[in-house]
Amino acid sequence: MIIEEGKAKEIIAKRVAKELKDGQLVNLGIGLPTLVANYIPKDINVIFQSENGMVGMGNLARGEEVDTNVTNAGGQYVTVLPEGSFFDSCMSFGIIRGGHVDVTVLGALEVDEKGNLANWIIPGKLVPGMGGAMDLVTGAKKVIVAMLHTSKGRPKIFTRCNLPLTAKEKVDLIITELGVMKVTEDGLVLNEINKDVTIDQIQSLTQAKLIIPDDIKFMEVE
Amino acid sequence: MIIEEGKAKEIIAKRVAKELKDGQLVNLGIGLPTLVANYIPKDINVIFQSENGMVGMGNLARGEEVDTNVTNAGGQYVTVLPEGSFFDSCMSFGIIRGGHVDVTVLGALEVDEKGNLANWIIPGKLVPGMGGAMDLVTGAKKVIVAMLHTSKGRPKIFTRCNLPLTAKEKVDLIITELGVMKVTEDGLVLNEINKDVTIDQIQSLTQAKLIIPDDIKFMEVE
Amino acid sequence: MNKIRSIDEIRKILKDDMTIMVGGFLGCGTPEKLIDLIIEENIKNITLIANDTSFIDKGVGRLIVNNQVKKVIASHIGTNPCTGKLMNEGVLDVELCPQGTLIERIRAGGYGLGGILTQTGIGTKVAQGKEKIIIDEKEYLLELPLKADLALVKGHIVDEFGNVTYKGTARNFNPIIATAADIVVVEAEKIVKVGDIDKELIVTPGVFVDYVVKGGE
Amino acid sequence: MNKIRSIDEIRKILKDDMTIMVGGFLGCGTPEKLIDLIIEENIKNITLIANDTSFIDKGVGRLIVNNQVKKVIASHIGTNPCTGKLMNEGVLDVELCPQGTLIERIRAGGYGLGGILTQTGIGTKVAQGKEKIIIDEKEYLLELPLKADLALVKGHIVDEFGNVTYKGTARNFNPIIATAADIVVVEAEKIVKVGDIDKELIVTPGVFVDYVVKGGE
Repeated sequence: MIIEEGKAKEIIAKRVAKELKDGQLVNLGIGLPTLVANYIPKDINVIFQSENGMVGMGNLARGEEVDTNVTNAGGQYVTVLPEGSFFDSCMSFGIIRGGHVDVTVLGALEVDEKGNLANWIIPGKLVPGMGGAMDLVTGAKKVIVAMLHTSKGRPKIFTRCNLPLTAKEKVDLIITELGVMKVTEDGLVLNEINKDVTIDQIQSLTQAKLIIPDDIKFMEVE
Repeated sequence: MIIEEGKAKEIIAKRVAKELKDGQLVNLGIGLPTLVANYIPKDINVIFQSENGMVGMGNLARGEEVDTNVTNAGGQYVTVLPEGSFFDSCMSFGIIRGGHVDVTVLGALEVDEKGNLANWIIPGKLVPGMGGAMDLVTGAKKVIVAMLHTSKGRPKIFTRCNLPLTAKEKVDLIITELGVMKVTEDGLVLNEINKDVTIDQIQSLTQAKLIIPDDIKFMEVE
Repeated sequence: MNKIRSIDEIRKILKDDMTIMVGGFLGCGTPEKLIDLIIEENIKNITLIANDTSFIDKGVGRLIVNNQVKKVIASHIGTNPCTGKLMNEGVLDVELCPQGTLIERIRAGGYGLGGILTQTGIGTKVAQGKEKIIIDEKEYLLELPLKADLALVKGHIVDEFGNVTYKGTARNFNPIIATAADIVVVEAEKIVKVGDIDKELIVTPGVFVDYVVKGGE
Repeated sequence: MNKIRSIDEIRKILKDDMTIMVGGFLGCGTPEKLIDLIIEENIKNITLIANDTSFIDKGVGRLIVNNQVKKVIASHIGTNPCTGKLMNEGVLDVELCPQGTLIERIRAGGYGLGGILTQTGIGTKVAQGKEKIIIDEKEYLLELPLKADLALVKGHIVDEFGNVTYKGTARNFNPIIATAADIVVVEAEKIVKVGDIDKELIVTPGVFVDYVVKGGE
C-alpha cells in the first residue's frame, strides 16, 4: 500500500463527503463508508438513512444517549436527529428501491469498468449474505463505491468482476485513496488522482485500463 | 314483493347476523348490509372493518360524537370502539386481500348458482365503479350476499349472471327475506325458507333452479 | 431544511396536463385549500388519480365539475353524478380500478416495484387486456404501477421538515400517494417545529415531502 | 376479547417442523422471552424466516447455535459464525434473499399478493432459476410470497386486544411478519388496557394478533 491504511480511509471518506449535496438522502454502508459522516461540509445538510428503519440518523450514541431500541444497520447504538423518524423494513426498502435515496456509498470486494459490483460473497470461503446491499445498489440514484484501492497489494478494480455480483452495471463512481474513477460507456475515466501518486502507479494497481482525460485533476481532500 | 320492504330488510339483517361468530372480523357493504350491525347476538363480540381504514368501527356518530376525520366507507360519521384502530388503504386492503376478513356481507344486482356476483355496473345505465367490492369478494374467507329476493318483482338469482361480474365463483351464501341459499358444486341449495312462503313461491321468484334438501328448515329471524 | 411555503409559492408548481394524485375518501382527508388553488389557477387537462370523485361540492369532485380533468383513475365515481355525465358525453376518460388494486399500484410506483399480482378482478371486465400470471396453480392479474407529477396530501400535524401525522380515517390514500409523485405537497391542519412530534406518531417521513402549506383545521 | 396469555399457555402452540418468522435486526426488536421458550421446549426442525441470524448469544442466533433450525431464509448470516459453520457442514439449509425482497415477500404473503416484481437481483446469482418479467422494457424478477405457521413479534406497548406500538428501529420486520402467519404471538414490553393507547400510535391492529405475552422491558 502506497498510503498508510488509516490515512487512506480518511482520504476516501473526505473525498466521498465532497460528492454529497445539500438536502440529499444518503445511505452509508457499514465499515469504511460510515466514516464519511465525519466529513460532511458544514454548509450543507445531508440526511442519513439506516436501512434497518430510520432516517435522520445521528452519531454513535455514548453514555446516556444510548437507547437500546435505536441501532444502525451494523447493530451499533446511534442517536436520531430531531427531524428523524422510524419505520418498518418495507418502507425502508420502499425508500431505497423507489429511488428516494439520492446516494448510497458502499465498500466492495471487486468492482469493474462496466459498473458491476461484488461485495457479498466469496464462494466456498465467506458467505455473509447481501443484507440490503443489492437493493441499495439497484435502487439508489447514485452509487459510489468507497474502498481501499487494493487488497493485500492486489487490484480490486477489474475489466470484469470475478466474484458473484451484487448488482449489474449500477456503480457510478469509484473513490479510493489513489483516485476518483467514473464509470462511463467507454470505460473507467480517472477524473482525479491523489497528488502523491503517479498515473503509472495507479494504473499498475488497477487491472482495468484507466482512461486519462486531458483535464485530470488532483483529488481535493482537505 | 311478498313481504313489505322494511320488514324484508329486517329479516335479512337478522338472519345474516346469526351467521357471525365470536371474534370474527366482518366487513359490511353499504346499504342493506350495514343493518346487520343492529342485530349481532349479545353473547358474541364481532369486530367491524371499514375499508376506508378502520377496524373496531362503532355506530353512526351523533351530536358530540362526530369527528369529521372518522367516517365509514359510505362517508358517514361513525364512532370507533376502544379496541379500534386506523390505517392507510394499503393495509386496509391487505387485511381484505390477505384473508384476514372472516366474513363480508354485500348487496347484489345479480347473483348466480355458480357463486358469481354482479354489483358494480349496469352498462350504459349506471357506472358507479367497484370501490372495494371486488377485493372484498375475492379476499374474504366467507362471502354472504344479503339482498331483497327480487327487484321490482323480477328475479335477481340466476343460473348465470347477465351483468358484468364483480368476482367469479366467490359467493358462499345468499340470504334474502325468503330464504337462505348455499352455493354448492351441484347448484343452489335452499337450506332455509321463510315460514310465511312456500317452496313453489320462492322458486317462482328465482331464475336458477333451487335444490331442496330433505332437512330444509325455517329461517330463524327472532 | 424548512419546507413551509405560502400557498402563493405552490401556485407556480401547478401546470396544465399534470398527473395529480389527491388523498381522500369521499372527501374525508382531501386537502381542500390545495383544491381551491387548482380551481383558482384553472389548471386544465389534469389526469387525476384518487380513490373516488367525491361529491360535486367537495374535494376532487369540484375539479370534475369545473371541467379541469381529462382523465380520472379511481375506484368509484357513483357519488358525483357529474363524473358519469361527463364520461357519457365523451369529454372525460374514466379508468375504474378496484380500490385495493389502485392503492397497491400507487405503492408499487412509489416503492420501485414493477407491478402487483392480485386475484382481484380475475374473471371480470377488469382483467380484459391484462397479462395473467399463474403462480402455485392460481391465476393472478399483473397490474402496473402508477406515478404522478404531483401528490396533494392532507396531513394532521406536520413539522417543518415535512414529517406527517394523520388523523382517523382521513389517512386513507395520503401516506401512499406521498411516496409516488415527483413533487409532494402536504396541507397541514397544524404546523409545528422539528422535534415537536413524537417520532412514533410520524407516518410519512419528511424525506418524501417537498413542501408544506397551512390549511384549515 | 382479552388476548393476554402466560408463557405456559404459548408452550402448547410450539411444535417441531414449524415455519417460524421472528422479528428483529441483529437482535434489536427480537422477542427474547419467546426465543427462551423455544429453546426450553427444544423444538426441532424449524424453518426460520428472519432478517439475519443475529449473534451466537442473541435473538434467533441462539436457535441456530442450539441446532433447532433445519432451514433459514434470511438476508444476512455474517454476524453469526455458527450459521456458516452448520451450512458448510451440510446440516443447515440457508436461502439468502436481498433484504428488501425478503420483507416484501413476507408482506405479499400477508397481504394476499401473488408475488413481487423487483429489479433487485437481476444479473446476479439471486436471479437464477427465477421467472423474469419484462415491464416497460425493464426486466423484473418474480419473487414469491412467504408465509409461516407462527410469527413471533416484539412489541413495545400492547393492549389486551393485541394492538401494538413499536419503538425506534426495533420495529423493523415486526409489523410485517404480524400479517403473514397463521398464529401471531406478540411479546410486549408493557401491557395496557384496551383504549389506553393513542390510536394514532398503533402500528399493528389487534385483528392480526392472536396472543400477547409479557416480556422484559
